[in-house]
Amino acid sequence: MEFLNLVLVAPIVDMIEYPSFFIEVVFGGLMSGVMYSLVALGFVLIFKASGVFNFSQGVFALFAALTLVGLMTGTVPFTLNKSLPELPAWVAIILTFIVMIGLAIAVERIVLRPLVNQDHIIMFMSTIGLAFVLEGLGDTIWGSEVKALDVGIPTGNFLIGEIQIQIFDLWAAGIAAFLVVVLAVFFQYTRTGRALRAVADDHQAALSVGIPLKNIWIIVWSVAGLVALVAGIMWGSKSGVQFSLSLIALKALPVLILGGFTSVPGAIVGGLIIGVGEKVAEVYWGPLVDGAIENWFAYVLALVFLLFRPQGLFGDKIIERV
Amino acid sequence: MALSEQSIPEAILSVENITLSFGAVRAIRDVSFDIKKGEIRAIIGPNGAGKTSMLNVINGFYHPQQGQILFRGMVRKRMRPHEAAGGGIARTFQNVALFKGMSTLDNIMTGRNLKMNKWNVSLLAAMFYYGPTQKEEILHRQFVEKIISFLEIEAIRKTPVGRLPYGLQKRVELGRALAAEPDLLLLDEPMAGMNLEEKEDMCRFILDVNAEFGTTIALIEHDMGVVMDLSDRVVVLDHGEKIADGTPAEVKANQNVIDAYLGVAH
Amino acid sequence: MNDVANSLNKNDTFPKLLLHHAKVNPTSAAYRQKHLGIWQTLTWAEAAARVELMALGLHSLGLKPNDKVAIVGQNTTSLYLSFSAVQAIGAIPVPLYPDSSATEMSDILKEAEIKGAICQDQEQVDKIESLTSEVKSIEFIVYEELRGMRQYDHKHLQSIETLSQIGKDFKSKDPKSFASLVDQGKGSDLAIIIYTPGTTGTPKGVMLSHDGLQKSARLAADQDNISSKENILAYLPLAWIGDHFVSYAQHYVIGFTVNCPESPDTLFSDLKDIGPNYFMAPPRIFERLVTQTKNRIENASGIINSLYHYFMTLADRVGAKILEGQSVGLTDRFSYALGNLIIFGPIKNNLGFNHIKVAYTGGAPISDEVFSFYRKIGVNLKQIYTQTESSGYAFLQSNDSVLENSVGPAGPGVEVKIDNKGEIIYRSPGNFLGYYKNENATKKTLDKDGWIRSGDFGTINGAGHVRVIDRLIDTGKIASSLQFAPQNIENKLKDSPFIQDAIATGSGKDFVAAIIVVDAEATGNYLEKAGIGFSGYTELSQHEMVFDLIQNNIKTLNEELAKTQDLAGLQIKRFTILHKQLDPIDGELTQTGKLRRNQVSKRLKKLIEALHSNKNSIELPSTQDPGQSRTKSSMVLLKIRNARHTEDNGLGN
Amino acid sequence: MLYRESGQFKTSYSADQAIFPIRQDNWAMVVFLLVAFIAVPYFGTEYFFQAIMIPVLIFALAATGLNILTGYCGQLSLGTGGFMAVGAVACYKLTTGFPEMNFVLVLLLSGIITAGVGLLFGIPSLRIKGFYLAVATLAAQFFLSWLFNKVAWFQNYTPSGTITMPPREVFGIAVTGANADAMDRYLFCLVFVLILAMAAKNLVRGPIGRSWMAIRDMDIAAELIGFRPFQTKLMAFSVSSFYVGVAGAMALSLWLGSVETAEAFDINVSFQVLFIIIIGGLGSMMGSFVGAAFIILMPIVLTNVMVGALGMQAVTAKHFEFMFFGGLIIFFLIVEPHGIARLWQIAKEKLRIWPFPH
Repeated sequence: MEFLNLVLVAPIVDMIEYPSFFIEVVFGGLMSGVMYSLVALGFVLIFKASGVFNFSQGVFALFAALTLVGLMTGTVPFTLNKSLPELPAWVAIILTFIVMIGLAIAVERIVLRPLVNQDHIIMFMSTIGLAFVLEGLGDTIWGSEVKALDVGIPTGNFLIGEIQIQIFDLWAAGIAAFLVVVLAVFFQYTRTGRALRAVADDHQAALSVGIPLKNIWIIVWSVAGLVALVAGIMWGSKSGVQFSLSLIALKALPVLILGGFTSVPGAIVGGLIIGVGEKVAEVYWGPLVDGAIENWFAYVLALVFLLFRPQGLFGDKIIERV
Repeated sequence: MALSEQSIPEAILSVENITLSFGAVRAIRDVSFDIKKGEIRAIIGPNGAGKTSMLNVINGFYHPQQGQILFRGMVRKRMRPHEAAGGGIARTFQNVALFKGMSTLDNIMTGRNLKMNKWNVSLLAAMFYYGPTQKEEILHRQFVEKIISFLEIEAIRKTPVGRLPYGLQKRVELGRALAAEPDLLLLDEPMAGMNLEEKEDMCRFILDVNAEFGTTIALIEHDMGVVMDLSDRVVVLDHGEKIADGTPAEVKANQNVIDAYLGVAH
Repeated sequence: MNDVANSLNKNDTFPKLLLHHAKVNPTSAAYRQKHLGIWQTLTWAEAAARVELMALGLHSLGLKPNDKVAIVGQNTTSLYLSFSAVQAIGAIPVPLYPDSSATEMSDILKEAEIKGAICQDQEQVDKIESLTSEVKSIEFIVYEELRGMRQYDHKHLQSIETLSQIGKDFKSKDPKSFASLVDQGKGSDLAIIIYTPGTTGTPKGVMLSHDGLQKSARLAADQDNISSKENILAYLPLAWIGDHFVSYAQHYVIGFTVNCPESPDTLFSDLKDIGPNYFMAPPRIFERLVTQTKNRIENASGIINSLYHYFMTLADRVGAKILEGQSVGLTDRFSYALGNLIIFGPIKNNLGFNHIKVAYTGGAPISDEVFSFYRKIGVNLKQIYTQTESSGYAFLQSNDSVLENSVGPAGPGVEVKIDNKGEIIYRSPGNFLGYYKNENATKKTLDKDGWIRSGDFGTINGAGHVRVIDRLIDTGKIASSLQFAPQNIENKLKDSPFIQDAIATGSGKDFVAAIIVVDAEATGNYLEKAGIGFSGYTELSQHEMVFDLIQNNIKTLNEELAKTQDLAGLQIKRFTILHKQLDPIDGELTQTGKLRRNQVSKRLKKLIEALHSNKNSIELPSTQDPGQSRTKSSMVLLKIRNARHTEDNGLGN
Repeated sequence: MLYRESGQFKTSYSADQAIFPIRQDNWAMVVFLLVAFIAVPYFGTEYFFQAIMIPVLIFALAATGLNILTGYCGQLSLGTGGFMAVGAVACYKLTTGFPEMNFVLVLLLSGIITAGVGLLFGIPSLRIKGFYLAVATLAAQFFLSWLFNKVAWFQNYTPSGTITMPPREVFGIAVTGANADAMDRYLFCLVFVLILAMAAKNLVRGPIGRSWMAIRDMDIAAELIGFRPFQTKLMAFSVSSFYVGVAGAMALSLWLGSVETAEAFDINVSFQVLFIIIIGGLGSMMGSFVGAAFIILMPIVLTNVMVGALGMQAVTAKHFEFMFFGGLIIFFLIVEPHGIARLWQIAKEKLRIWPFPH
């Protein structure tokens, strides 16, 4: 009885008694949710266009952030010397984006093209390999110590009533929202965007639109690279550029399950739900089990969800044929 | 053929007023027919007539919204495919659905899964292998070898099926279905994509299966020549509806059928 | 030896021998047949038991001594057993070729007044059944395989199982009957009638006795120490003397194991499976295996290719010597052992020849190159001179003196001479009893002293080695003086992997010409390597590059012929390439793959005339079957080339 | 080249269905066993056993487990580390809770407990496939790591949070604990792993293995011919987990001795085992062993070459190792998704028909 009280009643009572704290928790959750959404977006884009579940998306973000820091601090690749001129943030960002495009081209050439028409599961495992390569490569080029990243996003906080708001979080949310809108417009209203959507359904159809498959793949992997760059900047600015950045990819996986592998809105809503859900769970239920449930709560949430709706919130219904 | 006018055998399967839709799309509309014990029954119709859907309904892969199916005179409730298989319905597929990582022999052995003694192939026995599991394996291997010999595929017994030409794959798939010793065998376009010689072989095998084992056969086929030669009775579907049912000669003369095949507007 | 001789005397018929084995080694394997995926073994005791029931079944059906029973089908244990079952009651088995048509069978069935037939499967039953109205003597048909037989009217038809059941019922009433039936047989009795397909004329039924077959089987086996431990693969037509000699007569006399393949499709994998110790085949099979081997090596990587050629050159020098136990230097011996490890051994393994104690080629002359190929890689291949009329054996090469171009000296008990026309004449313990219902032919072939006219043209050298040159009837004169044996030239041509068959012509003409049939696989590969596409055999055979290729082959042969004085005049002057392959179904080859020269000469008369004229091409119907209607589209233009000069091949004309 | 198969005909189905139907393969196996049981113990050093042979055997066993699930049944799992942790913890709790219990029994029970946990996490496979399932197994990985880290009962409330295997004997010979001789531990591992591998081979070549492969190759067709997809997959999950669990238990007791569960069996272990089966060969028993040897030996070789011979810094060498393995995975997936085992099989087929090319 006491146990039930502890699990079911007490946390709810807490929420109601201290609403401003609860709102603060939810708000914090929403902010990390935005980050999850960003990474999940990268997954969804690639999955939609090439049917590849890109496990290395998180490492993409890490790699982008490492490159950005390296350029901004004037680090010479493969050495830890900082003897190059330091670049302003906007130049470094553009250069990093170019690097990410180069990476997309390389991935298409070296990994995807030889594996075209292979089983999805094989493609998936190859991206695990890719993650390892990029992680080793990033560390080799830029060094593996924790680096600070500051591209000039304002920090600080202010209060609305009793609720404390981080200015950085607001910026992050704003940028993420902007990115999503841009992508939505790109996919909805440009010819290339429509072709990208077509290719997910039918490779032949895409070819008939007149865009070679390899270009489509390069474009979509570049876009995913851009998304990774933004995610890398956000996470990197917040908690430093380091290996653990690549682990946020793993956090994005339950988001995908929740939102569906093929749905852009799904990725966003899913990210928010997971972000809020795990924060709330951590704060209100975490202490009961000695905390740190953040690591797995999202997964269990997603799993339970899966049992009821295998295709995710916004995913396409799976029709099996013989 | 195997059927004579004097003694009309009972129906092994009756399809009664079946309607099947996918969302707004009606694949099958109020179709009824029966399959008599020991006959070769053809289901024909133009593309998109709902033939494969019909087979899928019969073996429990799709669940119709309306109507019922009587198998051996019993109304069949919502049934899972593996239950249909257990009830004696085996089938082949339009696009060969073999287990491409396995050999011909192993593929046909999978068809015996329901005939194996559950206890002899239970986990612990199978881990130990020597003893009951091996005995069971050998017992069923013997049966499968008879099928291999029947279908004249001795030379490819141990070849991974992925390496076989299409015609042979179809034959192996028939073997896998036969391994289940079915009462009712559903063949989805058994001759699609075959050359003349392979078609002749397949026809011979189908007739022999029917004659030697007394297996009732329902088949979908596009090659009209084949259908007319093989089948005892033919049911014709068009746009999900039944438009004719009868002997090959009757169906051939039916105006609806002629129209459907010539594409006359309804 | 004496024991064996005694037991032979006592067990003077094949059924008696069977019972002897069943008593002496009941549990050793008499037969194996690959069936349902494994080699199912039948012991001698089981074999005897099955024969007993079948024999009693036949007896119950009213089969009497001297009745003739046709046996037709592939090599299966049951069909082999049915020979004994028929013989056990004193009746005479008459094996037929399973790929003969009903029409071809009908003459034999009529002449032999066949009482019943034992068929392997539905296909053979259908053929025999279709003849029952024509051949009134047929009273029953027995079949082995149940497949497809369910719907047949079983009035005169039964399965071997039913037959055995009838036999079983009979046995329960009279358990001793089988033994007494077998006892009535005598060694001098007629054991079998084998119809020779004959490269000329109509088939003749050769009557062979138990005695003759057993003696020649024993004599040949003793020469090569064939023991009861051997495994052989029975795959040759039951109706061929070579198969009957090895898989039946020697099998019973020696007691080794006969293995029957699963199906004709799996023959070569079954051969590899069994790895026989003792093997017999007509030259055609050996030729095919060599051609395949060479073609496959040709497609192998460069390293393997050069290894192969390196070791084959070595084997050229020492291989045969090592096989014959002659002295060879230590380094060569070592290199050969190495070659055996990485090239010869694996090749033999893939062909199924790595356990071969002795292999025979018989029935027709074999080309030197093919013959020596096997000996070089360590397969003890020898020539045996088989004729149906001698119960399968007359001369056999002995292990220590194998001459490529001879069939060996006359074996023990065999005498041989050459008459003034050059015909080989011999007398053997296996002498046949005569041609069935053909006194005239018998008189022509078998004289009152027991000498048999072989019909072969040949010579005997100082050491008594017999050399067969050709069928007497085929040999002729070139430019009215030179002795011309076409088969000799043809075999030399066939040494080329690109040439599958060849027909040399020129008897009564001024020069020798050749019609070449190219090997589809080897030639096809050759063109593909050169990057040339073709559709079908006709286009392939008529390709300019193929003509060049063959011309080169012929040039080489001509150079070789020019070295020998009496062959120099037989160089090939002109040749053409046939647009189709020769086929036993069209009557161009016998079932054992020998050329039916008469038939072919008749069919290709126009082509042969053109070869010996100065025409540069000739138009032929694409199928030579006169029965088929000829339309314009089915004409083929065959080129004819001179062997010597490429320039005047007449293409431009 | 060395094969002389001709003449090795089979007169019974049991001979035809033997694991090594070709005599030459049998001999190779005998040679292998002689080396493993005689040559290795004779020449091996403490380092050799501890750093190479024992981990190779243990990872081979874990890979066998994952191969059953992924290679044979087609269900991708990223939770191998978590299940190894279950095995290790179960082993620890069983030995400390029931000090009298036979060590072999402890290992088997640890496997069975892990099988139960695996079964639980296999339930989502009823509804989900492919990547979804892979993600579900990741959940297992994180949840289990957290559980063993946070709940002190699993560590018997030791303040350091590490679990330490107490000494145990088998047939009077110490196999666990500080005093156990490395060679004895190796031999025990060898026997145990070989027996379990044999059992796994028996499973995959029999009816159960066929049901798994049927589900893997074409699950819909499998269901239509009478396989129950859910039961079949659950069986694969639990059998797979059993093997992984035993491997985890062995890693604690026979190899590491003392571990901090969440660290020793983290997600990298999951990846490591996955890499073993990709490089070794999906759907091949031999592949699990070859892959394990490769994954254990390669870093040692790489470190020796890069740090020892080329004078690189250890941390840089580590980064190179990452790239090397990642690149290798991509290479194998492109060139031969069935790994070294398949390459070996191709080589073997070539040797069998040598000198012919096909």
